[in-house]
Amino acid sequence: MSNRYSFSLTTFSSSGKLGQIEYALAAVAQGVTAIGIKAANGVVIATEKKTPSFLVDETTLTKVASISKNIGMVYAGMGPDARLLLDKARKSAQEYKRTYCEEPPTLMLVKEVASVMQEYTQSGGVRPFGVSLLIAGIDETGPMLYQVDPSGSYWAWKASAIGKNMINAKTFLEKRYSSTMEIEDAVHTAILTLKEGIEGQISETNIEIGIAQQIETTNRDGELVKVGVFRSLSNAEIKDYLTNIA
Amino acid sequence: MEYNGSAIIAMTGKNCVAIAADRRFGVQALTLGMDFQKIFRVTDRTYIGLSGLATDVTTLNERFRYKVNMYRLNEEREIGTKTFAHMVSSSQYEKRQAIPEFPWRFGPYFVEPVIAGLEKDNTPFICSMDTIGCINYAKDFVVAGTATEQLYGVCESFWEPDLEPEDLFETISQALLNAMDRDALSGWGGIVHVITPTGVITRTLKGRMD
Amino acid sequence: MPLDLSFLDLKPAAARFMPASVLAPLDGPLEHDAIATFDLAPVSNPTEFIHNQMSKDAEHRIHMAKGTTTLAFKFAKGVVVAVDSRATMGPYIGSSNVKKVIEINPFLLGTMAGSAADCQYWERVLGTRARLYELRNKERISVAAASKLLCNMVYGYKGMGLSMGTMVTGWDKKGPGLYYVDSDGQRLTNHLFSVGSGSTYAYGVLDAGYDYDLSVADAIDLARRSIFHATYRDAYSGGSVNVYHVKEGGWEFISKTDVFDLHYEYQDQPRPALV
Amino acid sequence: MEKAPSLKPGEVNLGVTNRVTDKLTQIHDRIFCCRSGSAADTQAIADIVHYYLQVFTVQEGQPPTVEVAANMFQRLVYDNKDQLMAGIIIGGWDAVNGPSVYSIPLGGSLHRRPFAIGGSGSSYIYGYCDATYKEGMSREECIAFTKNAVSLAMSRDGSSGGTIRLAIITKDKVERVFVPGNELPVFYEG
Amino acid sequence: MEAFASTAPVRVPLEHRFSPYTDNGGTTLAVAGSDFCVIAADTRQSEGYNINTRYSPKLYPLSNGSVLAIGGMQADASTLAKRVEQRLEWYQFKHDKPMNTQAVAHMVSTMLYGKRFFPYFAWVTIGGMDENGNGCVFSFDPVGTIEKHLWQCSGSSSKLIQPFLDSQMGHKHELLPPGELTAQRATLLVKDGFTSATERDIYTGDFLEIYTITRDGRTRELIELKRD
Amino acid sequence: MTLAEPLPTGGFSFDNVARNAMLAARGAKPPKATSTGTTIVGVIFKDGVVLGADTRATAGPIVADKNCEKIHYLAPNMYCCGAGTAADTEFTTALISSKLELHSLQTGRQSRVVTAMTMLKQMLFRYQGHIGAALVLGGYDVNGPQLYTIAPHGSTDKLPFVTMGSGSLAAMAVFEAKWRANMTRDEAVAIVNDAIEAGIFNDLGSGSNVDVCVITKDNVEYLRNYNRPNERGVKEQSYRFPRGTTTVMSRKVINFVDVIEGDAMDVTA
Repeated sequence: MSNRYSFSLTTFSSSGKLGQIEYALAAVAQGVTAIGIKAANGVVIATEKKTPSFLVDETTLTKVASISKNIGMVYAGMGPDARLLLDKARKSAQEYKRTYCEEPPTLMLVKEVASVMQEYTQSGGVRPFGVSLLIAGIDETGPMLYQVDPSGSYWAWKASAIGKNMINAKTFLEKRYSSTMEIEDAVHTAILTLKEGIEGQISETNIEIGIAQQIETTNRDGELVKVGVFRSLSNAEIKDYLTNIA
Repeated sequence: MEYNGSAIIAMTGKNCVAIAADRRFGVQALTLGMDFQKIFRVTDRTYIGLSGLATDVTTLNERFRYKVNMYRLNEEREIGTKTFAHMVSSSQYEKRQAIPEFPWRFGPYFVEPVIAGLEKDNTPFICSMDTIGCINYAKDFVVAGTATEQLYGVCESFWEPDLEPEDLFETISQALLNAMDRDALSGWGGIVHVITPTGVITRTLKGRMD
Repeated sequence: MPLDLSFLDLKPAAARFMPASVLAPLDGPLEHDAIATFDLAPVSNPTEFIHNQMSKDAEHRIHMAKGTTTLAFKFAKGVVVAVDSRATMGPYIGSSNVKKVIEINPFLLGTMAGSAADCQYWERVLGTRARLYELRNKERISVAAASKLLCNMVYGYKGMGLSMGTMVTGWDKKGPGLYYVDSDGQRLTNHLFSVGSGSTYAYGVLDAGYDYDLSVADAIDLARRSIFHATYRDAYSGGSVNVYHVKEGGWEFISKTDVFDLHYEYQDQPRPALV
Repeated sequence: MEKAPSLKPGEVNLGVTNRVTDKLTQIHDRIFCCRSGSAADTQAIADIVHYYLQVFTVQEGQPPTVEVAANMFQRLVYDNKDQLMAGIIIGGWDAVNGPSVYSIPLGGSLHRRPFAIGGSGSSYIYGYCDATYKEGMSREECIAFTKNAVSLAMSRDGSSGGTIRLAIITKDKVERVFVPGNELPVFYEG
Repeated sequence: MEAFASTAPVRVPLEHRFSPYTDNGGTTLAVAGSDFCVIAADTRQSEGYNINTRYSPKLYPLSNGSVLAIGGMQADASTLAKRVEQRLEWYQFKHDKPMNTQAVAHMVSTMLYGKRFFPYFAWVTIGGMDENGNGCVFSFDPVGTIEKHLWQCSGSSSKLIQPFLDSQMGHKHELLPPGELTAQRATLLVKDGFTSATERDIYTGDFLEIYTITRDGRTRELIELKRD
Repeated sequence: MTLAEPLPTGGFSFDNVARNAMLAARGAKPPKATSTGTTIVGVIFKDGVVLGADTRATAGPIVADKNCEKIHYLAPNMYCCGAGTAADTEFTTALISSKLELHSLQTGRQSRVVTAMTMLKQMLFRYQGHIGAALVLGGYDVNGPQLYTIAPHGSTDKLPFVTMGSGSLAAMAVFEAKWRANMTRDEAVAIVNDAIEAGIFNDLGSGSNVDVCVITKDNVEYLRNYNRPNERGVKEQSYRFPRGTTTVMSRKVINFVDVIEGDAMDVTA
């Protein structure tokens, strides 16, 4: 495959493709599987947590991360690349908040991240990001799940999977998905999907789950208001789900 | 503030808000125009009144319209009244900023904005700001311009909660007209917009022309 | 050492600051405060003190009522005087009903521009002086003499911050008289004057319509229109237009019209022909 | 508002007065400074020196001498003298010089001193300090000297007052002494 | 609190400029009707952000039945009030009758102008009954400009209350005819004017003192305002 | 967000500086910024920190806002009272809050109060007092309850009870008289309330209501308008005008229609 287009990022091949982006997608395809499901009242993102050796302290690894109060993400592909994007996403969320005094809508944040990723497909001296992201958020338009790819393209999904086992996972999700599914069901479905592809026994230590949903809280004036919140589930919570399934 | 002169009020009513302004354009004592626009439509349900230096009033209106249009294109939705207020506030404070090397150099716009509108659920929202963007939220009324003290006095007496759109119009109009009569730099007629969930009623008032 | 009890004196101790020229002709048996002996601030430079105190950035600024349009003109049938009625303190309108024509006596009128207190006070003194003149000389004081008296009185305080721009009008044996007197000590006579912040606007209308042979009705209308247009453009003029007509038998108060109504009245009238 | 006699026998003894604030700032294990002038300026400088000294310790593998700290202060004050209002006294113990006291007045010069005083009340106690200070004072003498000096300054200076804080810095430890308002040494108060 | 200036080792010499004035805040108000006069003032006396006292009357009932209201600097106000009352007494002794309100007003005007070059820092209003038994109100600027009114408000809240009175007494912008003004309604307007001003003006508050003057004499009322 | 913010913003803008200098020379007075005359206080008690503030904002002698919020959110475990130029306290705390949120997302831990204090003091010092924010910072972190004051020039103090703003002396008088070490929550709230009330009633720059915020380990009680000692009484009469009172010269009505997708952009001049 080493033809003269493959090293130049900004040059199309004669077949109209950008080689580096294809390779970046290949890097994603080798990444650890992550899935996302949009439920009627929230979104779930989940991933397998795979360590190269059992000697690694897996409690220090996290793939599900929150970007702002109401938005979180998970990635498949190269961890360091994802961290840079996470950092930029968080900063841009804060900037939005400082301008409008409200949490950014999921779509705006996705656009922001996607534009960063796109920039790296067209600039000199850089390479595309070796990650795909699943971004889950909840705002006034309701729960949303987006997938962003190295090319900078993004789509909203009802359910999606990225990484090594994505084809099987998607097939599984296509069978199980229902649009009336509530958040609890979605978590179960996510766990089952991961379970399909996982090597060895599934446990709270080798998967991660994040959910975005609305919760009720009182504001400063004492009124009851609903706010969208994204949070990662604790090991204990995951364990509960696992016992329910088993 | 006193270079051009102005008087602006916003008031809440029952599921409605009203915003009113005088119509004078003057340079210090000299009155140049009697139909100067100080209140601008932001969206169907949000209006902004800009009091202060006339050149800044015009400039800022254009800037805000640009920003609101960009917001609409980017976010594929209309900006909410409160969100718009925060956008105005951060734009104003930006000019207050100074770089550490020259901390004494500040360059705010000489404009005090007043914002009135209905939120998505039709709750009234009004607020005013100082020139560097400090928002003053109020449940009753806000004022700005050279006649602020006069307006505070009359509004504090006239305003009452849950006025219907027609009553709100009378209250805000009387407040504006009587306050302007005690301010040399504002007046020459008034304009009132009453924003309700179904539409906006705009009326011009007969006022003193001196 | 004896105690200094001078502060108990009825007459303020500062009488020595009174210019001699003012005191001299009137050292009569008048009530103590009726003729002024002015207190001065106990500082080395009282003039500077009062200037500072009234300046824009004084901490406790003493605001005096100001801002005006006044006019008067001589014509075949006497003198027409017209004034607005607004008093402002900064941008605040202190009053919309100020009487800016001061009725000195049945034959003399003075107008008010600048500091209201200065005009009111000195024209009241002028009234006294005119009356004394009449008693001493068995005839009415002429407008020329009255205006000269006023001019001399305020000239004595030149530089002390008095602010007065007034027109003294009346009817004496030479016919109608019209003099402009101000606190700088200026005294002029002419057919037509307008004084105050809105005077430029009034001059425009006045000059365009003025004719020595105007009828009384037209003269009054011209005066009223001139003041109206000044109130329209000048932020510091407004309220009502007061019009007086000075004629052989003394002055006559003609009208007081709110410019609120005038505006809508004039608005519907056809504009005058240009040629 | 404060003044601080600092002296150098076998130990260094720093004292300051203030209604409540602690103006004795520790910038290293055995190095303290007393700040006078703009609180904001002196706090900022002390923060910077504190940071420098930590980096110094790591890079050099040994604690800084008081002289090093004093020179860092001096450099900061001198280089920024048109923007700062800071008078600083540095005192401490190190293995090279033992106890030492430095004074940096407003312009940014540096002076090593057997004792140093500064702040608005210091002019009242130059005489006392000159008359009373002697070489080789004992620990107790030193504490008494410092307390008396600070106390005397407080009673004359309207903007010094309240309490005294002392730090006794020796090779082995730093001891902080707090003298509340009702336990100050009392002198003639006519 | 560690303030910037207080720790300064060097003191910058302060420039002392002679200022004989201070503004003690507060508001006075008077309303005249066909057979009454209501005159009112708050009683807060302040300086800067401090309240010197919550009860320092700005109304001075005069021996002739009128009421003198003076805002501005309290020291000037009390001096002026004392001088006015003294002159009223002399007048009584000399003429064997009380001075009428109109005459008091003109006298006050000349007294103020007498200090044209070292003015009293005072806003003066006089309320009373005229010879015909009608209420009358006179107001003055610090150097003695005299003006007769039907209603007038001076002092720190004048800008707040005056347009309210213009509306409720003048009815300039109303198509519908106004009702007759009674002393009772005037008092209500005064109270609402002051409670509204107290909301927004930091120098007005504590108590509201009201004198109602009619042909039958003078009554006094004291009501509480907010104290913040 | 860069996309949503297409006008050049990055950093600071001096566009108006020269223009404003010219205006000042021509007699235009620079406008007054809203300031908070303010009484703000903080006190440490047995289990945490209590912060308190009045709710008056003034522009000169006029009350611009009767019920403003002066206790600003910084992080889930810390709040900050602001006195001085209102916009400055508002935006300074918002900026630091933003930085703290990023900091805590990046470190995965709760922020420490001393971190916030350092960020604030460094920012204010950099601006040499030109940002007029005087702050009382309180919070609870791994080291327990913390309380600081930060003056506009960037100097800080760490004390068990503090007051700031124009009413600080009135409030401090209460603290000096009533403060004790190791108070209970209720005692602390009570003296904070008293201190703020002292400011409200004795300092003209402070007024209206008492806001209180109690921060303990893992909990924050934001007691907005904890005490309302200055409710306005009922007016003597209503000033509602009959319909038709005001003379109208012209009248125009815009009725909203239900917009189906894609509202047209406003392109009017």
